Amino acid sequence: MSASGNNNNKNATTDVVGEPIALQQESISLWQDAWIRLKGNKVAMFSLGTLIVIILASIVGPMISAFNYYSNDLMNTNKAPSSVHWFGTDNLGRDMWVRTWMGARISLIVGLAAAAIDLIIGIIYGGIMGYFGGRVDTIMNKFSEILYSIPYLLVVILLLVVFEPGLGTIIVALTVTGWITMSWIVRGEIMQLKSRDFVLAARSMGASAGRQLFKHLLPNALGPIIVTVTLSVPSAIFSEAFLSFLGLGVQAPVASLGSMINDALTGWNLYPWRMWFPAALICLTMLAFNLLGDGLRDALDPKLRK
Amino acid sequence: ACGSGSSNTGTSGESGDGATAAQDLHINMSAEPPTFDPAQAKDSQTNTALRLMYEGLTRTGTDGNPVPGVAEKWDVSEDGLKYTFHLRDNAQWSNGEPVTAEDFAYAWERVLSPKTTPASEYAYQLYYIKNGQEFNEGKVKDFADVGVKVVDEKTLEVTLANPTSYWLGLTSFYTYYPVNKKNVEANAQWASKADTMITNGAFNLTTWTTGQELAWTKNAKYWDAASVKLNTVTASLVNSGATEFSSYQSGQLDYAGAPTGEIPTDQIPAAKQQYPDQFQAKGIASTYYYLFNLKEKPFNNLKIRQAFSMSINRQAIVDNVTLGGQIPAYGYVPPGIKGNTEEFRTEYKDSYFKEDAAKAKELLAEGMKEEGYTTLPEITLIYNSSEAHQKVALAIADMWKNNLGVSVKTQNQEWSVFLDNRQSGNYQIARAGWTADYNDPMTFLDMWMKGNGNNDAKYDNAEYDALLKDAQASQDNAKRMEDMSKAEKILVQDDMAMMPIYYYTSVSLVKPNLKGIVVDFSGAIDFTRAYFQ
Amino acid sequence: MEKILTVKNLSVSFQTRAGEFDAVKDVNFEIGKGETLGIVGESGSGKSVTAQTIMRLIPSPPSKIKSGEIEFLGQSLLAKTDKQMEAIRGKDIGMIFQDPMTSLNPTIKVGKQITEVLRKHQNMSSSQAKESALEMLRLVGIKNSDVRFNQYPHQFSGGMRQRAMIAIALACRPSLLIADEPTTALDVTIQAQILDLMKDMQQKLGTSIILITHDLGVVAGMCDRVVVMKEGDVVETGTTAEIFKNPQHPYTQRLLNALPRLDEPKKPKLASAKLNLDPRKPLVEVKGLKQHFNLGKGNILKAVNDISFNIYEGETLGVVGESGCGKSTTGRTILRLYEPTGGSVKFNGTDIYDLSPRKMKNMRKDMQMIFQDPYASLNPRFNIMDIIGESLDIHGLVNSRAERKKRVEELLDMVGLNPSHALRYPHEFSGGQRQRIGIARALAVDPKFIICDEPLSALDVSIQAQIVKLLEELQQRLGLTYLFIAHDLSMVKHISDRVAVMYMGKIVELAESEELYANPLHPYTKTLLSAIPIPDPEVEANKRRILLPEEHLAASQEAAATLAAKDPFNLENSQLIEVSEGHWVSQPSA
Amino acid sequence: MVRYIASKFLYMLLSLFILASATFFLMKAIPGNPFMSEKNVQPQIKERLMEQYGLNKPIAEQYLQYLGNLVKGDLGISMKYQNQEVSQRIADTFSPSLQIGIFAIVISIVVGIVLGLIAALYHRKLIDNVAMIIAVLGIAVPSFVLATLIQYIFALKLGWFDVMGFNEPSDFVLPVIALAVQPIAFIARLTRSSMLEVLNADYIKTAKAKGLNGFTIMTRHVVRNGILPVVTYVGPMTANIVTGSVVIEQIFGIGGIGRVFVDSITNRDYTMIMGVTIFYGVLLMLARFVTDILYVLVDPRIKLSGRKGS
Ligand SMILES: Nc1ncnc2c1ncn2[C@@H]1O[C@H](COP(=O)(O)OP(=O)(O)OP(=O)(O)O)[C@@H](O)[C@H]1O
Ligand SMILES: Nc1ncnc2c1ncn2[C@@H]1O[C@H](COP(=O)(O)OP(=O)(O)OP(=O)(O)O)[C@@H](O)[C@H]1O
Ligand SMILES: [Mg+2]
Ligand SMILES: [Mg+2]
Repeated sequence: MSASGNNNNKNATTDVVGEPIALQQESISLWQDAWIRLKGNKVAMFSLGTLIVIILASIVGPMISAFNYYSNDLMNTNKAPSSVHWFGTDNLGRDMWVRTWMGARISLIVGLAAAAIDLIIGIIYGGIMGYFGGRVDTIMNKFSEILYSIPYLLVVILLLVVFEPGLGTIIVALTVTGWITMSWIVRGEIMQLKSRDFVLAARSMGASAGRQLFKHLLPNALGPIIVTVTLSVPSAIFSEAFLSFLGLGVQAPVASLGSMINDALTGWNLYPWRMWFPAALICLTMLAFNLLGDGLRDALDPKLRK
Repeated sequence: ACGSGSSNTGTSGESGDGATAAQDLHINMSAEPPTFDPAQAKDSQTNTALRLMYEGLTRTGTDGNPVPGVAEKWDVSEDGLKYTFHLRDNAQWSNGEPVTAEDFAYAWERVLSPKTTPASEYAYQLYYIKNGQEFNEGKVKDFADVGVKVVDEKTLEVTLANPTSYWLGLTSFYTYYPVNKKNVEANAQWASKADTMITNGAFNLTTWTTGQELAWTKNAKYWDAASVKLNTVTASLVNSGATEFSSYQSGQLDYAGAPTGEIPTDQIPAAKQQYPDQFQAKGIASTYYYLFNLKEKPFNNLKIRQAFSMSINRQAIVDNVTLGGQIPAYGYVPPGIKGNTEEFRTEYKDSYFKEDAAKAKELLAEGMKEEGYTTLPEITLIYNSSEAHQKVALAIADMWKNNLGVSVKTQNQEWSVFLDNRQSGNYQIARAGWTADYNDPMTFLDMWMKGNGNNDAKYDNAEYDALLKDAQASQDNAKRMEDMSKAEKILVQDDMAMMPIYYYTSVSLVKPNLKGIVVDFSGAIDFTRAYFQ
Repeated sequence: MEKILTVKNLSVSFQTRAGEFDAVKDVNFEIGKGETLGIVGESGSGKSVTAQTIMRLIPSPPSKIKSGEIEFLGQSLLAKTDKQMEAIRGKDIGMIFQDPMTSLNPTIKVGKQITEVLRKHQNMSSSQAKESALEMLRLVGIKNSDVRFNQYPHQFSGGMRQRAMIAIALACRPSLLIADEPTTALDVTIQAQILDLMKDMQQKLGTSIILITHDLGVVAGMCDRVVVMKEGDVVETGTTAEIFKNPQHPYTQRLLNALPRLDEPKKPKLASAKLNLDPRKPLVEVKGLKQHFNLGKGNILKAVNDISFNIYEGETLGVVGESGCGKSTTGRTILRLYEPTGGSVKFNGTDIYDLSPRKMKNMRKDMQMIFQDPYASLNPRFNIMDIIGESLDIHGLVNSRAERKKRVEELLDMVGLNPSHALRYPHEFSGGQRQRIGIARALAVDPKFIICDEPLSALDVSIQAQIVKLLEELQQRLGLTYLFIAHDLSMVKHISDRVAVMYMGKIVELAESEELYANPLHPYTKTLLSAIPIPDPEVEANKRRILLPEEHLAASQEAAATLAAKDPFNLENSQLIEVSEGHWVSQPSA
Repeated sequence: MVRYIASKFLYMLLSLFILASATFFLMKAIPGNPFMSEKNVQPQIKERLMEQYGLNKPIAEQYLQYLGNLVKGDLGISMKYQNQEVSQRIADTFSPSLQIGIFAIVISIVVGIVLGLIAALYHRKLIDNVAMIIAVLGIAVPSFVLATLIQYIFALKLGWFDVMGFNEPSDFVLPVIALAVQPIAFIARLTRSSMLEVLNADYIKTAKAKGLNGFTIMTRHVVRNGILPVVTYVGPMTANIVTGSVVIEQIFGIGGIGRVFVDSITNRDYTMIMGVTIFYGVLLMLARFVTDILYVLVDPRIKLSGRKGS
């Protein structure tokens, strides 16, 4: 042993000079490592920047305007963008600039909260189904299918009767069934991964089910999870508009991007600005989210190193 | 009734156009008619469909008055209680059998009979007939006791409970349509398939693609087939105003808009501008209003109600929000309803109150004092989910905020939930609308009587009730109108029991060469005599 | 001699987080037509990287070919486009990858994976290709090939997968075969068969072979010339005879000296008495263990078929046997990684199949496993610091991150890995390095019992020696018990106190290792022992192997049953009989 | 396998029973009844209707009666559409939705996977970015907006198609596009992300070493290993798409079943609600069942009824 061992040690010392980072880092988890790599991804960083700008604008945007989001101006309905109304006005003469940023605020809160809750429930539920399999899987799987099949509108109407409309209610309504898709995706991935040797290895070391799931299986299923969660944001945003219209969510005149698009749709060819501004904002936000998600996915894949 | 003597060939300015010569009408219905059984009908789509397929004793003429339908002529007794209808000999069913007095009697018995399954929701339309209500409620067991008598095959004698001036007009209404007795008795499902329906109107239903399309073809057996020019009528079943409008623009539809469809509010200015000669906004006997919950604070207080009603700008709403040429409403009975000699609304102006923001503010202050408020708590206004209602609600809430300084939360609700809340008094302010059932102010006013099933506001004023009871009993039309106008004044001016907003119009687009469409006072539409020029 | 491949001044580096890492430095060699070139060298010295670079399969980034030239039949491979390479790969140059487990597509039937290459390059119809692929499977010693043809890789044992890999590479009879550790997972009989096959092909077709291996016995038997690599450099080149007789470089000398040779006497094993161990106390009692795999359509594969044995405290029980006979499955089932079909396993007196998950977890601290396929057993998203540290976390053996780091680095150093590579991910290591990561992981928690499933197969002899020494040291110091699965019989003999010979899911012979090697009784054991390659070209050249009767090689499970007449192989009805003290042999009952 | 299917079938029946029960009570718990309208029905008539439809009986009795009929396979008669059998209405409206749906499904699977593969293959290259931007837009622009836009452009302005209707083959085009865009985008993104994982696997190296060309490697080796999330997604997607999208049907004037779902609830058409729910439940559970079977076909390492390890 001695000779080659020494050699290795010697190697270590020479390597040390060339490996400054390795020395600095105490120990890096996958996530820390991912963050470092994410920082090196220009597209992802640009997307992150865009998101931050959008969030800031949704806070600051309404403040720097002379208008508020609810006051009507019936003499100035459906006016095109101008120096007064930067994004034009809507069919009650309300200022679109203010409403767009207010709407972004609501939509982002709803979209992110719903996506986050879907993610958490979906991962845990789907993880348990996939990991344990057998009867646990059958029962939980059937439960999710039943829940998924119950007419959503009925559930919504029930919520409408039981709860006060508002942001909280809408998030509840969105997540009642929203997590199910995620759980199914996770279940499939876990089923595929769980017979891999590295999972057996973890088991042989005494890793608990939770540890196998959260440390070994899920990180290897992150790609589809990230895609699903980033794509659940827009669907939450548009469902919010629908549910608000039914009376469950934020009530007019409070705006959300989805409801603004809904409102603008019938007259979009006449008053395009009423649709394009909120729609463009949603698209931009979604692009940023997805590109950031892609960046994250890449960063979490050690094999994809530039 | 219909003046067009010339046949449909040759005279048209746009002659040679295949589509014109074809005389095929394309319309849209935003919902599939739930039934083709006159006894079950209750909505405007069914109304439109049944008008194509059936004919009652009378029809609504172009001037809005009843003209002979299946009944060639009729006699009315002195006391106005007994009507004797003489049916035309050539009136026949689509299978060639003659339409008989028995068919009418049978149809009406079906409507009224408590045994009919499902029960006819519009049975009350036949309560004018002697013992009609009693029979329907099961108090009178034998239909022979009801004032409908088949004198002979072609003579029908009807006895009313009270003399009713507008009753004759009701015989053109779908609940009064005849059904083919043999067919109905033979096949309980007769109305659920196109080919088992036997009808007596201008058109037969020939295609029925569930959820997709209905098509009618001209009924050659119809007694007045000569005045029917259209060969087919096709109705798509699209529930989207935007699509309906686009289809009209693309030429797929010849008629778009009310009463069977809708033109989106946002497109109305463009439609007006683009098709000035095709755009129509006809006033119809229908009122849009808000209900106050009279039983609870703060709207138990008259002054507060008045303040709310007086502080909005109805003209601005119809001009800038609803856009359909609606008429600001300061009363409850809409134009188009007959009065004594002229329209009720012409005889009795709806100047029950004036919009006045400053006055309203004062009234509010007084009212708040009376109720012991220093600031008015947030008010909730509920409406059923619809973009149009939402816009109106937002505009009005904003006006209240600006003019009265009160904050109003608007809240939309799913239709049944909304109705449930409204009927059970679970609201502060709620949207409502009312359309005439028959051409008399009573159709608007009796609902405010104590105990009426439609009195969602639970309005309760003895004087009001007395006046209406008087009017109901009276045979003197002038006095009736007088009573009813007094009652309306109490309802709107003295009690401000609800807040009228506007009188509806029926907004539609009609191809310039499409003529002969008849729209009655309530907005119901009759395409049977329509034709392409 | 006609040159078929020339590698000139090849340098390859990797981009790692820690900067550039030179894996191959200025390497030169050439190989002539019909020649076999052995590349031996330290684990991690750049052999696989060199091989993959020739095939242009090394992913770039992160790798970079910094300089050099690769000429194949006079054409520069580095200058070729991807399309041109497609025509060469598989057809002119065949490659056997080092990691047979991860190199087969898990979702495609093995047969299909072989026919695919035939159809691509030989233009065969699908039935022809199937014929040919079945023939290939037979040639590489996979019995029952028509069933195996329709199985998926995960249903294969480690050695079978490796043979499937070989079948793919040989299928098109390439003019150059690059074989990266082709026989690591194979038992000696099969290894011999494979090597014969390669030689045979070489003679018939003039194939040139680059044989990367750490098994100097193989080198001695196969290669014309040898290249010795160390840390990316070629340190010595020469004919096989020269290198073996007269090694120049100290590393080469060390390589040759480190070899335990079967024909050399074994060093006496140190008594474990001082640890107060009762050598007769069974630590692990396996009784009637069965593991049957359902292959679908009513086919049951009895991978482990009713075996019983004890492992005593402080001993090393070697398990040898034909590839696919159920060694790994036995190991995994003992650890309850597979739920057993039947039988019981007692560890320290407790039946582990009855334990609750919580108790099982605690139990697992004492029983560890080194997996046969190191790469697949490492979570690709963990760096090795976390991989090795994980079991420390699970069992709460360290209190701080610093302690954890220290412990991990210690372990890495113990297995001869550079501790400064702790933050690398598994794919950034060589085959042998990964194997050592697996060993380090198993050692991390100071277990009492380790199942070592081919722990040394990917290691060069010098490191093998180092690891063996480490394992022995630990055993003496801490009284560790090993179940040592290996195909390298010399190694097994060297390390084991007792040896069990498995054949077709059964134990056919079990004895003290000296006794077994000196006095094999079962015909299978005899065959096995005769096939061991000796790292001496002369000895190898004169050796005679005992071959199993052909029908036994081809025997399927069902066929085995029909072979009831041939007594020693009538496994279904045979029993282990103690013929002399501690020497058990399977004999037909009744 | 037969036993597996039989047990799955039993579970499905049980689930359907639970689904039907849950929906039944939920439906009864919300306000409203089938006879509500702006004009209130007279109390005695409403009473009579309730009686005729058995709605005035105790809920438990209604429930048992409903289950009884259900067991007999009788979904009942619509309470809104007079004299029309629920099953007939479902059958009538399902057909157009199914026709359009199948096209949309096939297109979205094919286009989605191809787009995803291309993006994965050219990871971080221009073509990847373009494909993904298209995909994200496909999701950020919801189908009702897209439908409106394409209807305006292609039907109204360019006049290539009818604005609405469902008569000619050309009437399929716009609705299918509107229906397919979102699934395409989703599938493309899912495909890309899991293919990236696969592309780095060792066995892809092996495939390359065999000299297979890029296309073969993609179709034979990559797709199958990375398709699992797509399979998962496609299962419920199929059930959703063939049961119609109410907005698409509204916009393009298609008499599909999507509208029946929504209308039944707004009308409180109790029998209809139950009918479509059970119909959908069966479809969804079948789709999920097929998904599970596909899992095993796609990846033989997956065991459905597999024993679990400790
Ligand atoms: N992707 C990578 N990133 C960084 N370093 C790598 C990568 N792949 C290989 N290496 C390093 O390159 C060196 C050479 O690796 P290679 O696989 O060629 O070794 P080898 O000679 O085949 O060893 P073994 O006998 O253990 O298989 C090793 O030190 C390894 O750590
Ligand atoms: N998951 C599985 N499904 C079906 N068959 C399997 C499975 N795992 C292993 N087998 C089969 O079980 C038998 C024993 O396999 P095992 O891996 O234990 O062999 P081994 O003795 O370790 O061989 P090697 O030396 O080649 O690694 C083989 O025939 C193999 O094909
Ligand atoms: Mg190697
Ligand atoms: Mg093995």
